[in-house]
Amino acid sequence: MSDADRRLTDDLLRPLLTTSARFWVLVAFLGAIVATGLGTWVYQMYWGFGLTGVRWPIFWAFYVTNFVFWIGISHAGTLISAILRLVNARWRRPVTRCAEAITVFALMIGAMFPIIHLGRPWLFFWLIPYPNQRGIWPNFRSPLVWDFFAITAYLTGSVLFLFLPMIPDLALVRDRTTGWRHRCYGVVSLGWRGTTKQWNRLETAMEIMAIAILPVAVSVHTIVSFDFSMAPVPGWHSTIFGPYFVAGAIFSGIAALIIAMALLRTFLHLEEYLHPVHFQNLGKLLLMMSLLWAYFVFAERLTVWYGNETAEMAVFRATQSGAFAPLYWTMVVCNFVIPFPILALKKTRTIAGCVVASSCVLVGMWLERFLIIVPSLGHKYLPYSWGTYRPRPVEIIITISTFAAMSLLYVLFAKLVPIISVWELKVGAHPAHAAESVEARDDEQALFVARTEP
Amino acid sequence: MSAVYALYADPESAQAAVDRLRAAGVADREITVISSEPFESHRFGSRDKATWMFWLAGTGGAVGLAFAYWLTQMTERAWPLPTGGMRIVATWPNLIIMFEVTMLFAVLSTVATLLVTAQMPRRRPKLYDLAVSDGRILVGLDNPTAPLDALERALTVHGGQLKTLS
Amino acid sequence: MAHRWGMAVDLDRCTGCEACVTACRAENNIPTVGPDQAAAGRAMHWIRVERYWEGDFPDARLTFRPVLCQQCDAAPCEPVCPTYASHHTEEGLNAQVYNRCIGTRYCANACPYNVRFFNFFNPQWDRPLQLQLNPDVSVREVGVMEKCTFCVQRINAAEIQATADEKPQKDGDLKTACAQSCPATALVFGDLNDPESAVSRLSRSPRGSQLLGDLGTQPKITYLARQSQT
Amino acid sequence: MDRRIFLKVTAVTGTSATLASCGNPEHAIIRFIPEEEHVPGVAEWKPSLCPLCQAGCGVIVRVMEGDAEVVRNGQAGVMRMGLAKKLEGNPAHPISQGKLCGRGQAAIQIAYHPDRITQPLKRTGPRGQGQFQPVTWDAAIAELVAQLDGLVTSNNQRGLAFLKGGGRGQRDDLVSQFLDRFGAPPAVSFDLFNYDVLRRANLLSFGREQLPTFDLARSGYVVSFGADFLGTWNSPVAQHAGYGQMRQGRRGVRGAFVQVEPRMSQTGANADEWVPARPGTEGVLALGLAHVLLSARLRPADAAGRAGALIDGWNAGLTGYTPADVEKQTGVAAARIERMARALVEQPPGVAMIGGAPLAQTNGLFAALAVNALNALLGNVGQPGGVSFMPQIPATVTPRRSSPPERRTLQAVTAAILAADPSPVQVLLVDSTNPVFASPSGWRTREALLKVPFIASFGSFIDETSVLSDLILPDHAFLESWVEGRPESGAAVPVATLAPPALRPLHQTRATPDVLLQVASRLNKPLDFPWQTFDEMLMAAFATLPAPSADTDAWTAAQQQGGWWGAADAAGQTRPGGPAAQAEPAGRTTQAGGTNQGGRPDAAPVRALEAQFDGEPAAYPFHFLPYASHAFLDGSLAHLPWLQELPDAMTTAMWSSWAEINPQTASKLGIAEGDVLEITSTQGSLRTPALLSPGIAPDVIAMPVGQGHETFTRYASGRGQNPIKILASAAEPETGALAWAATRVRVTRIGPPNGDLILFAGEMREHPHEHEHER
Repeated sequence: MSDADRRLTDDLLRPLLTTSARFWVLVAFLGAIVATGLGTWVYQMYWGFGLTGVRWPIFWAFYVTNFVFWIGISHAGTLISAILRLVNARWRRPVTRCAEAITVFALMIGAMFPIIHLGRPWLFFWLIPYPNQRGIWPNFRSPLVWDFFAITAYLTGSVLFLFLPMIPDLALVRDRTTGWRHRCYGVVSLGWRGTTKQWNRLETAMEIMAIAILPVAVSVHTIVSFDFSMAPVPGWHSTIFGPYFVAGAIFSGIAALIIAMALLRTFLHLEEYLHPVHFQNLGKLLLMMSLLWAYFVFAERLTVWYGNETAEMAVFRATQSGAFAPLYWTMVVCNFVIPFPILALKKTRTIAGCVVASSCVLVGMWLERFLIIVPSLGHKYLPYSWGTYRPRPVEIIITISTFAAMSLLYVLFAKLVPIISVWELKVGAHPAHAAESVEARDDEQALFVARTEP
Repeated sequence: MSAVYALYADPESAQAAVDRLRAAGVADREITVISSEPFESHRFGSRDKATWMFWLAGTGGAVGLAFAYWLTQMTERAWPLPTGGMRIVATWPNLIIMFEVTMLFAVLSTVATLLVTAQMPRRRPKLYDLAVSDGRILVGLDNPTAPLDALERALTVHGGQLKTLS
Repeated sequence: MAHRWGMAVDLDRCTGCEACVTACRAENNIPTVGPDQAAAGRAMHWIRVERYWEGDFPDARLTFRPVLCQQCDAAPCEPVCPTYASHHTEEGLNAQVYNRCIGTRYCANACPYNVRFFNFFNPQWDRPLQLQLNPDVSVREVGVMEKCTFCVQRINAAEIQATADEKPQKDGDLKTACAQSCPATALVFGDLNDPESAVSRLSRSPRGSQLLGDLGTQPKITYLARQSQT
Repeated sequence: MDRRIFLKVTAVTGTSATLASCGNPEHAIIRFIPEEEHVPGVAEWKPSLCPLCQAGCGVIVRVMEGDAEVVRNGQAGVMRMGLAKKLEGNPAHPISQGKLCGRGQAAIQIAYHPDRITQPLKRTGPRGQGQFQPVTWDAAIAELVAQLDGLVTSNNQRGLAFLKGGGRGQRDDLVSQFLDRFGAPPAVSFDLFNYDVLRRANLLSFGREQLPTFDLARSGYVVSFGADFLGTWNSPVAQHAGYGQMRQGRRGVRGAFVQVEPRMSQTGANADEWVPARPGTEGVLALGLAHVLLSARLRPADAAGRAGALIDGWNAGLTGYTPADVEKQTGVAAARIERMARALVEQPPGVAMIGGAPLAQTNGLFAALAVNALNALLGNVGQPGGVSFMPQIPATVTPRRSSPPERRTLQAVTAAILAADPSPVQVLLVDSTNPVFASPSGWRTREALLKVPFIASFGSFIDETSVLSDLILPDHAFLESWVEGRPESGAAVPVATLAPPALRPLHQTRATPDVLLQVASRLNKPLDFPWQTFDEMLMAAFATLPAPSADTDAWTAAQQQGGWWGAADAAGQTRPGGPAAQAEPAGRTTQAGGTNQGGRPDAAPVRALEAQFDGEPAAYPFHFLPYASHAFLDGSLAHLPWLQELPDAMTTAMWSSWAEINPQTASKLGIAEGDVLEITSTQGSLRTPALLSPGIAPDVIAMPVGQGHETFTRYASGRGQNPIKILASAAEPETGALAWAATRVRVTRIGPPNGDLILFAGEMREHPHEHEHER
C-alpha cells in the first residue's frame, strides 16, 4: 500500500514541484488579458461610466449579467462537495477540491462586478455597515445590501470550506519541500501534525461546514434573484425567481466544474484520478439540472403568456419573436436542445460529450442572465421610454478578462496546492473502509485497478 | 524535555503499540498517534470524538442572530428614513440579514473551535517525524514519565524502532 | 399642518408645446449632452412630453402626456437604494440626495415611469454658458442619478420666506418651474393637504386618474383625461 | 425672526453664494470692482422683451450675483455682476400673461453663447471664408462712415440698402428714419415665415393691415386652416392661454376645434378633428363652409359686408361651392363639410383662422380673403370669442420726410443687383436676418450679396449671411440692451413693451441703434437726429403716451413694469377691437400705420384661383411641405443647444433634421424608418433620414425648417439639411411673398439609416402590438 500511496502522492504533488515553460507562457498570456481588463476598468472610472453601452432606460447590462453569471458558477463547489460530502459519496473525493476552488474564485470575480458597475466605484464601501462620519447606515431594505451580506457570508464560508481540508495536504507539501517553500507551506499548514485529535476535529468541522454552507449557497442566489424580483419591472417581478436562479446557478456551476476537471485531467495528467465515471456522474447531474432549467423556463413563460398582461407581454414578444429572439433561441438550444441528448445517452455521456454539453450550457446560461436583465429594462410600462442596448468595447474587454482571471487564478492554485485532495484519496484507497454504495464500490475498484495496473 | 516514539508501517501494528503502552500503564491522553490520514475505523483513531463542536457552532450562530437583530434595529432607528412607504424597522428584509449573519457566525465559530482544540496554528511541534508524510504511523509520548525500558518494550514490537528526541 | 405637494396635469389643456421641458432645464441645471450622447440614449429630461399615435391616416390621432417624477408615496425607487440616496421626505417628496448616491442605478430600474436619469459623464457647459446655472440647484457630478425634485429649492425658499414674513403660504404663490411656464395652465402644482387648493380640486375631478396607478405606487400626480368631441 | 430661521436663511444664501461663484475661472487674475450692488443669493426680477418672434412677449429676467469673465477697456478679467439666470413670462404683460414658450425661455442662451461675436470684426480673407480680425469700435465705425460718405460724395445715396428682419417698434423706426434722412430707399425686411399675405388680406377685408387677435377663451368652435397657433404662428403664448380656457376654463362648455392641414402639426394634434385637405384648396373649403351657411339660410349673405363682397359670386350664394364640388377639389367629404359648417353656428361663437402653408401658396391671398369672409359671415369679427384687431400705438414719434415708402421684396433687390453692373447696391447693412440661409436657391441671394462691394452686419453670430460681410458690428444681446416693441396681436389692449438693460454687457459689443445714431452723427453731412442714444429716442416716444397714474409718467412706469399698456375693462376680459366696433381702450391709439391705402371696397372681387405648383406631378409626385420647426422657427434659433436637444413635439427628434412620410407611401417605395432619402425638386435635391408618420397625407412630404446651417456656431453648423434650398421661387402675385408650400418633389431611397436621425422616444404607439393586430 505505502508505495501505491507514494506514487499517488508523487503524481499529485508533481505539478507543485516541477514547473514547465508552458506554465509560465500560460500565466503570462492570462496575466496580460487580466491586466488589460483592469486597465480598462481604470480607464472607465477615469472617463466616466458613459464609456459603456448602458443608457436610458437600460441601466443594467453586461456587468450585472456577469455578476449573476459568476455567482451562479460559484455554486459548483458547494453543491458537489457539501452535498456529496454529507451523503458521503465516495466518488466525490478527487472532485471536491477542484469544485471548491471554482466556488471561491468565481465568487471573488462575481463580487467585483457590483463595484465595477457603480457610477462612483470609489464609494462602494458605503454599502458596508460601519459607524461613519455620515451618521447614516446602509438601507437594509435594499436587495443590494442583502447581496453584500450574503456574498460576504458565502465567500467566507467557501474560503474556509476550501482551506480546512487543504491543511493536511499543505503539511504534506511542507514535509516534501525545502528552503523558502518549506517555510511558506510550514506557515500555511498551521503546524499540522495529524494527531488523531486533529483528524477528528477536522472531520467534524468539515461536517458542520458542509451543513452550514448549503443553505447559505441557496440563499445567495435567491438573493441575487431578489435584485430583480423585488423591482416592479415586467419579467422581473416574479415569485419563481428564487428557485429558478438557484437551479440555473447549480446548472452552470456543474458545467464549469466539468470543463475545469477535463482541463486538469489533460494538462496535469490526472487520468488516473479523474475517471470517466466522474464525468458520467457529473453528466447525470448536469442532465437533471438541464431538465429542471427547462421546466422552470416553461413554467415562467407559460405564466406570462397565459396571464397576457400588457407590459409582461411586451417583454415576452421582444424575447420570443422580437429583437432578442435570436439570442433567446440560441439560449434554448445551448441549455437544452444540445445538452439533453448528449447527456441522456450513455454512449455520448463521455468526457468529450460532457465537455461539449457543458460549454454550451455556459454560453446558454450567460445569455439567460443577459436576457433576463436587458429586454425587461428595455420594455417597461411606458413604450415612449423603451430602448435597446448595444455593448461597448469596455464592457466586452472587461467581460473577457474575467474569464481570463478565472483561468489564471485556477492555474496558479493548481500550481501551489494539490488540486486533488491527497489524504482524502488515501482514505478512499484504504481497504479497511467498506464501500457504502455499489456505485462507490465500482468507483473504488476502478481506482484500485488503475493504480495497480503497471 | 524529551519525547519517545516509534514509527509503524500499518495501523494494526500502531494499534498494538498503543495497547501495549496502555498495558504499561501509560495514561491514554499521554499517548500521541500521528498519521498522514485519519483512521476512524481503528480504536486509537476513534479517541476523543468532538461531538460538542456542533453545540459551539450553534452558540456562534445564536450570537450572530442576536448581533444581526441588534444591528438592523439599531441602525434603522438611529436615523429613521422612510422609503417606499415601508416601516422604519422592516422585519422581512431584516430576516435576510439575520439569516446570513447567523450562518456567518456559525461557520466562524466552528473554525475557531477547530483551531483552538486542535492547537493550531503552532510552530513546528516537537514530536513529529517526516516519515509520517510517507504513510508511517507515529506512536509516542511527550516527556515520558514512565521508565524508558518499559516504553521501549512496549514500542519495539511489530517492527517499530524506538526513537528519542531530547 | 405639514404640506403634501402634488400636481394635476390636465391633458385636455396640454398642447405638447414643451415649454415645461425647457423651463425645467433652465431651473434645474440639467446639462445638454450633445448629439453623440443623445444618440447613445443619454439625453436628460426630468420632464418629458410623451406623444402616442393612435390609428392610421386619415384617422390618425396623437395624444400628449407630460411625464415627470410622480413623487409616489409607495415609491419603488426608494427602498432599493442601498445608501438612502433616494428616500421620502416629511412633505412626501421623493428626495434624491446626490452626495449619497453611489450610482447603482437600481432606483432607475425600479422606477416604472423611467423618469430617473444618470450622469454618464461629468456635465459640461461651454463657457460662458455656465453663467446661466441656477445657484440654488447643485450641479450633479458623474456617476449619480438625478430626477425631478418638484423644484424643492423653490419649495424650501417659499417656506423660509413664509416663515420670515410670518404669514402662511397662499395657494399659487409657489409653482414648480414647469407649472409656472405652462402657457395653457395644464400643469397645476400645490398642496394636497389643503382641500381648497387648485390642485386638490382638480385631483378630485371625475376625469382624474393616476399614471400606472394599478402598480400601487400611489403617485401624487393626477392626470385629467383629454376629452373628445361627440 | 428667531435664530433657526436666521440660520436657514444664511444657509440658503451662503450655499447660493458658493454655487454662484462656481463659474469663477481659476486662471483669471484681474478682478474688476463691481459696477453694481447685489445681495448674494437673492434673486432680482427685471423686465425685458423676448426678441425671438414678432409676438413680442414681455418677460421677466431672474438676475442673481455671479462672477463673469468680461473685458473692460481692453483688459480681460473677472467681475462680480448681476447675471441672468432664467426667463419667465411677465405676469403683468397683456400678451405673455406670465407665461413663456420653450423658445423664449431658451433665449437666455443667446447672451451666454460661447460663439457670440465679442468685438467688431473686419474681413481679412476672401469673402465667405470667415476670416476676420478684431478691430476697435472707433475703427469699425470710421470705416462704415467712410463708406457712407463715399456714397454721398458720389451722390449715390440710393446705393445704400438696409436688410432687416420683420420687426415693429422704435428700433425699426430708427432704421427707416436713418435711411429716410440719408436719402436711401426704405429698408428691405426679409422673413421666411412672414405675414404679408395675411396682413394684406386683413387690409382688404377689414381695413386693418395687421395680424388678427383671437379671443379663443370664449370661442365655441374653431376651424383653423393650417394655422399652427399653438406652436409657431402669430402669438402662440397668448393663444395658448386662450386655448386652455376654451377647453376647460368654462363650466360645462368645452370649445371644439378642427385643424385643416395635410400634415398634422402639433396644433393639429390637439384638434378634435384633423382634416387633411389637399394643399392649396383651403380657400375653397372655407367658401364651401360659407356656402352651407348661406344656402341653409343660417346666416344672411350681407352679414359678411365688405369681406364677403370681395369674394366673387358671394352675393349669388357661392354657387359652385356646393359640398359636392368642394369635396371634388379638397378631398374632404361633403357630409363632413356640412357638419363643420353647422357646428360653426350651432356651437357659437364659431371662428376660422388661417395661417402657415395655405397662405404660402400662389393663391394664398384668395384663401385668406375666403376665411376672412367666412368670419365676417359668422359675425364674429370684433365680437367675444371671435377675431379682432389689437388697438395700435403709432410706431413713429417723428413724421417721415418723404411720404409712405414703396415696398421692396428681397427677391426684387437681389434680382436688381444681379441684373445691373455695377450693382445698384453699393453699401449693404444687414441686421437680424439671414437671407442667404432662408431664401430659395432660385433667388441666388448669395451671388447677389457677393456682388455688393461693401457689406456690414450687426448680428451677434457669424451666420451664412454675416460671414459674407466686410465689417461686423456686433450688437448687444437683448438682455444687455434697451428693448422696445409694439406687438400687433395677442391682446385686446394697446401694448408698448419697454425695458432697460437687464444685465451689463459681457463683451465689447454695442447696441445697434446706438451705433446707427453714432454713425449718423459722424457723417460728413450728419443726419441731425434729436437724440444721442437709443434710450433718449425711446423716452421721447413714451413721452407721448398718457401716464397710467398721477404720481408717475408713462416712461418711468413702463421701465418698472416692462411696458406700457391700456387698461383691460372692468371684467378683466380681453376686449375685442375691430373695424366694426373699434372700442378705443385707455390711451391714445390710432389705426395701424398705412391703413386703408388700397384697402377700400372699390377693390375688385377676387375669384377662386387654382394653386400653382412647381414641378410636373408626373415627375414630382409629392407636395413638399416645409414647416417652421418648433425649436428653431426659420432656423434663426438652431444655435441654441437647449433647443437642439429639445425633443420635437411630434417626432421626439433631437439634433436632427428629417423628412416625414406616410407609412403606406413609404412601404410602396420600400422606405423604412431612418432610411436615407433623396428629395429632389426642380431646384435641386437633398438627403435626409425618413421618419414615418401616420399624420401626413400620402402625397405629401414634410420637412422642418431650421437645420442645415453651413456656418452658424458650433451647435448648428453642418447639422441636418435645409429644405429651403430646394424650394421653387414661386410667389403670391399680389404681395410677392414667397409661396414656400408650392413646390413638388420626388423621393428615392438612397440607403439604410446612417444614424443622423436621433429620436428620444422608443415607441410611437402606446400599444404597438395591439396596433399590429388591428392592421
